[in-house]
Amino acid sequence: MYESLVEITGLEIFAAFVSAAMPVAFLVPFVIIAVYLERKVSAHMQDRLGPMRVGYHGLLQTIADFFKLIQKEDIVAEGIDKKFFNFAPFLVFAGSYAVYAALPFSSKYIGSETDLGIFYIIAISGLVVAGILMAGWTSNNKYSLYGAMRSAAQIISYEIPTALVILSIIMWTGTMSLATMSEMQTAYFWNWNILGGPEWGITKFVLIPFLLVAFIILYVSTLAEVNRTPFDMPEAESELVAGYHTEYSGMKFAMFFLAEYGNMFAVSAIVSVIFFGGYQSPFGYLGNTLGIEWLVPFEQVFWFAAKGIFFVFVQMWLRWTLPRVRVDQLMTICWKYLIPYSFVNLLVIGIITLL
Amino acid sequence: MKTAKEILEILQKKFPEIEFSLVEDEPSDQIIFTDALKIHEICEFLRDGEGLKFDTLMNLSGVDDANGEKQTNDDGSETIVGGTLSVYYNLDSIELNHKTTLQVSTSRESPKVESVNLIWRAADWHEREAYDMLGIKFLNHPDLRRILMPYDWEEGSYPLRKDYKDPEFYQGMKVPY
Amino acid sequence: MALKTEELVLNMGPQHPSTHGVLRLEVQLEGELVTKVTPHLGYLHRCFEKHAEAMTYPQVIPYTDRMDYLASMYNNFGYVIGVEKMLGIQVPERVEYIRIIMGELQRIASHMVALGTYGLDIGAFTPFLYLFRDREKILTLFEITCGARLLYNYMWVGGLSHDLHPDFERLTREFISYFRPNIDELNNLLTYNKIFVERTANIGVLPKETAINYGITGPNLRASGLKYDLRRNDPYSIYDRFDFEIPVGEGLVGTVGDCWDRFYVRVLEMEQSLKIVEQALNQLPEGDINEALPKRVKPPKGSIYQRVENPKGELGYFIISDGTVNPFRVKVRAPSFVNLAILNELSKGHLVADIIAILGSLDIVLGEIDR
Amino acid sequence: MRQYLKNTWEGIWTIIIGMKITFKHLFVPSVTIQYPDQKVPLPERVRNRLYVNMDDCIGCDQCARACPVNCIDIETVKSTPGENLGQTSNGKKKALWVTKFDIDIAKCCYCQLCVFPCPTDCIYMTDVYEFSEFKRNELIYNFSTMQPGEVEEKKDNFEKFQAEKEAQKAAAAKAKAEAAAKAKAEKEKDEKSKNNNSKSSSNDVS
Amino acid sequence: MGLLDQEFLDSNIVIAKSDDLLNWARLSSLWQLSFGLACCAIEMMATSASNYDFDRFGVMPRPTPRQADIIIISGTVTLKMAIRIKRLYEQMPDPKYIISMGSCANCGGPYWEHGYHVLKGVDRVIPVDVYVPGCPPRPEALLEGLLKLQEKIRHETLRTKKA
Repeated sequence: MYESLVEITGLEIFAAFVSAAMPVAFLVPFVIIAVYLERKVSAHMQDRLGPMRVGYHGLLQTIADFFKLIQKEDIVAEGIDKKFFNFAPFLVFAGSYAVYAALPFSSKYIGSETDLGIFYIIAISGLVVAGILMAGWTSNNKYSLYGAMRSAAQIISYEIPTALVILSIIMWTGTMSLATMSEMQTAYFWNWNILGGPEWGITKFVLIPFLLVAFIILYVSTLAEVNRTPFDMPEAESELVAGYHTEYSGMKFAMFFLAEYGNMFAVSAIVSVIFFGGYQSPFGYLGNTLGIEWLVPFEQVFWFAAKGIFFVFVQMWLRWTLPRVRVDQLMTICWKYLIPYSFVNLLVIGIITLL
Repeated sequence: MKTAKEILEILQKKFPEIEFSLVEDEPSDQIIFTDALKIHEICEFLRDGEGLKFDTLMNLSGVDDANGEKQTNDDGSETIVGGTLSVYYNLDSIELNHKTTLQVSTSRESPKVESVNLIWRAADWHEREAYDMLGIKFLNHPDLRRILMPYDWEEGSYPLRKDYKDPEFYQGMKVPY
Repeated sequence: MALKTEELVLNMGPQHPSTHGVLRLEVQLEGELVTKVTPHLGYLHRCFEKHAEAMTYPQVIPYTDRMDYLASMYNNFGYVIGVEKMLGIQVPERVEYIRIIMGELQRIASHMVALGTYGLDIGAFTPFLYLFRDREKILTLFEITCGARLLYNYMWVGGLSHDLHPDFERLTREFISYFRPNIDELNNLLTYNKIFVERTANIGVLPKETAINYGITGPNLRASGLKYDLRRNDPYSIYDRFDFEIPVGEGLVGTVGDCWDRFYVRVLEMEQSLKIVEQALNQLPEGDINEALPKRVKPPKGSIYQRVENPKGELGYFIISDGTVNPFRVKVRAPSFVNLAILNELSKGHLVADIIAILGSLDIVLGEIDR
Repeated sequence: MRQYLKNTWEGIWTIIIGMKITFKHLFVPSVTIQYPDQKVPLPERVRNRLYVNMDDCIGCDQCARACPVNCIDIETVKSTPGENLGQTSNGKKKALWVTKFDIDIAKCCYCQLCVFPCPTDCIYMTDVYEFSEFKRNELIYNFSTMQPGEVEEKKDNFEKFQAEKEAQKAAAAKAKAEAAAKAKAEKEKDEKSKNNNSKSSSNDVS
Repeated sequence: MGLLDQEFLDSNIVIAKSDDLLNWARLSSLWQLSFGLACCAIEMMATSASNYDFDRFGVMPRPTPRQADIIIISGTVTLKMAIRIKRLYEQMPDPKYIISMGSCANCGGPYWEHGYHVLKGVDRVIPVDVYVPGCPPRPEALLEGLLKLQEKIRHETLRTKKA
């Protein structure tokens, strides 16, 4: 996208801006829909109805929430370190938004087509930790501090199994670029990594159970990284009031909200890119069969969003089903269960790939 | 199963120097009346004594007997001078499945009763409540503070006494309707 | 060398999502480990005992409703049988049966709230809503009978305010057959869930002896393995006519007397209550409910301690009468008040998150603690 | 090791069971009552806002005495004999002007204790529950149908009547006293005469 | 800086329209401080549970006062608690609303006469927008109170400051 824009306009800065702003056009509507979806999904799982009275079946609910949030008074209490307090939500949002730069929305559009895409994502999501810690520390509130500390510990620990699983996949596919990885699993669902990848042979079938394990580990640990139930320690309502954003009101709180939902989609997208073919359609492209070339990228965006939203839905589903784990159990799950499993998995996948 | 009379006899045999008496009021259960400053040892015996085994304190209630002299103040309110405050202990034995009631009385002006907190931990909050509501001081209680009313509630103002009068304001909030 | 850590005091409540009302806990922490919990009560002290002294005997009943507002029927129950004993009234059979049906339905409703909010404390939102959905059905039963949803003023000294609604029996049977499978669903969704088990098993273990010494009663005591239930051990009303079991904690997934046991005993008790309701409905005699209503409630001089098995534990009324129409003193032995006192003992050495789990498993109601 | 694998398996399995249940509920029709658009009929015994049918009220004050929270405030004025207050629907004769019948609904605890003692069934609980207000004072309901002027009039009437009665009484008392004095006087006279008579009689005898 | 900190002296079509939009947003997204006091809190919970479902109106419980718009005083306010309630109210960002639910919060309810430790009406410490009578009010009554409050918000305007 960036290159083609440069070619067309000849303005590098303009091209950079446009390609950087593109995900916003996706992110904001996504968050609005996702928040609505979350409330509706939870409601229907609980035999309720969810928002009903704002617009048709409450469709405008999130928009009303947004307009309300911008009207709210912005409270900065005494004893708060103002500079960092105000800066933290932006940092958190920046951290979650930066991930979108490396996500391949379609074969034609990727914010920054770097060869180290997945490595970049792991690295940049650390920014969120800094933001959360900043928010918790400057709030001058014990609950915020606890939330932030927990959150930081949690995110950092869960990067390890994530990284290990990703490592095993990288080892097997031989690429760190998300675009290339999506490209490899082209067109039909039996080419997806979860089903052994595009190469036919015995290894494809031998690998499937291990890839399934890898998928579960990756999904669980990304779940923990975005602080969703059962790992929503930092915001555990029943213990820590609202965790690190206890002291935030109005728009700054909305930023956290935006970042949270942005993150949810980002990790779902990563999971779908690594295991479920990213933007690739499971049943071939309508554009190709009909001979309409320009339709293909749009189809790809559709599939990419659909897969992402499906995994977001699973996240919600888990949230409204499960209780919350305790903070030490969270660490136990990570260090005692996920990491050993992912190590073994890494070894096995490595050996099979070698053979 | 032991009746109050039997328990009374055991107690009298064990503590000949302490006075006991039996309060018999229809329709109630019989109540053993005893000395407020000896209640600790009596209760200890009741808990451990053979054939008694009162292993739990069901209830401890402070009561303002309002049997003093009633004086009418200038503003029409009443104050009670003299008389007694009582404490009732409802004991239960889970092991032997019997129960009994003790009563002690103390003077209204300087109410002092021995604490049974060390015998039954259940007494802790009950005693604090009796202190809070009636101002009965429990000797040897480790943590005798107000429990239900605010800690900074007016000193010497105990709501469940029959001559209690509302303060006009508490921290700037009007108390009466 | 041991690391020197600074002690941190965390103040939970009175406005805190999971203190079940307006309880304030002062928690002393070392890192995330709890060293001491000091509950501060009285944020809902509504002066019940003072009101009782100013009212006539029947007028006290609406106030007893408001103590343990999750089990109003049972609060009425304890108070009225206490006063009836003082007056020496024998109520008609039908009244006894209706009281037991109401009391047991109330026990189920109260346990539903206890289990639901416990799930909420642990972080599971959905079981809470399922249980509230079913509780609504019980409230409907109460509502068609006496017209109120939460605070009933249904049991009167010597009788009841209304007879059963003609539809009551049918609807209750429908409810029983509807609710039985839902208990299994609750178990599958929450009770046996691995995360839930991990959160609650071996947490806040309450040994039997400590429980007795602290005066703990009700499901909390039974979860520690002691088969003690006033409906059996000191039968009041007509409980000796029914066949039901007393569930005790067995430590299925952890130690006897842990949070999970306290939770599970309540689940089992709901089943037993359903059984009692069914039996009572089958035996329900006809008759006039207002036969024994006294014209004037004026008990003779004396005192009485009447205790009943409230859903939370032993609810005792110590009533002193001076021979007038107003009670001289009504002291309430509130089960939650006594049960809460153990919190400090149970939560030492646990994590902050465990305090929530322990507090929730004790099933306290602030209206009753503060009165 | 076995425990380790068992834990893993249990964790995954129970989560799957839970997810199955919630997924099933996704398709169960919801139980929600969509309140402003859809209202469930309330049972007939329902206890909500109090209502007083003033046509039937005889001002006997029994409800106010039964009320545990004293939220009913009744003031009555006795009627004078000439006035006709009508009858209640169950045939009781009214004798009091109910000049004030206020219920502070904000204080009411909906216990229904006031309803039972009423001899004419004029106070009862309705099924109206939608009566929230922006101002606290609007929750005090005045049921008395009498206008303030009328109240004054009745009061005056009664006072006048009272005064008249007093006067009559006084007069009667006076009359009585007079009569008594008269009687006494007469008695004395009688006695005197008797004495005289007796004297005379004795005289007679002697 | 909240948007509503500004006042406008004259009214024109822009302000009128934005009034409508902002009022609509405010009234449709009243986030509630999840906080219960006494018996009424149980009915409040029943209102947010499946059968009545507060979420239909966009009411979402928030555990922290900083993110809440509405506080439902659900139950008896004691003197001890009144201080905390005042502080909670002060911690909430403007615009904020209060529903006083039930007799006790309205005026002390059944405890008005002998309640030595009960605040006789929460309006003695914080300004109340809507009084919902009942002891406890039915869930429908609370919803009706919420609708009344929405009606009140609908007629607010940027030109005058909120009381």
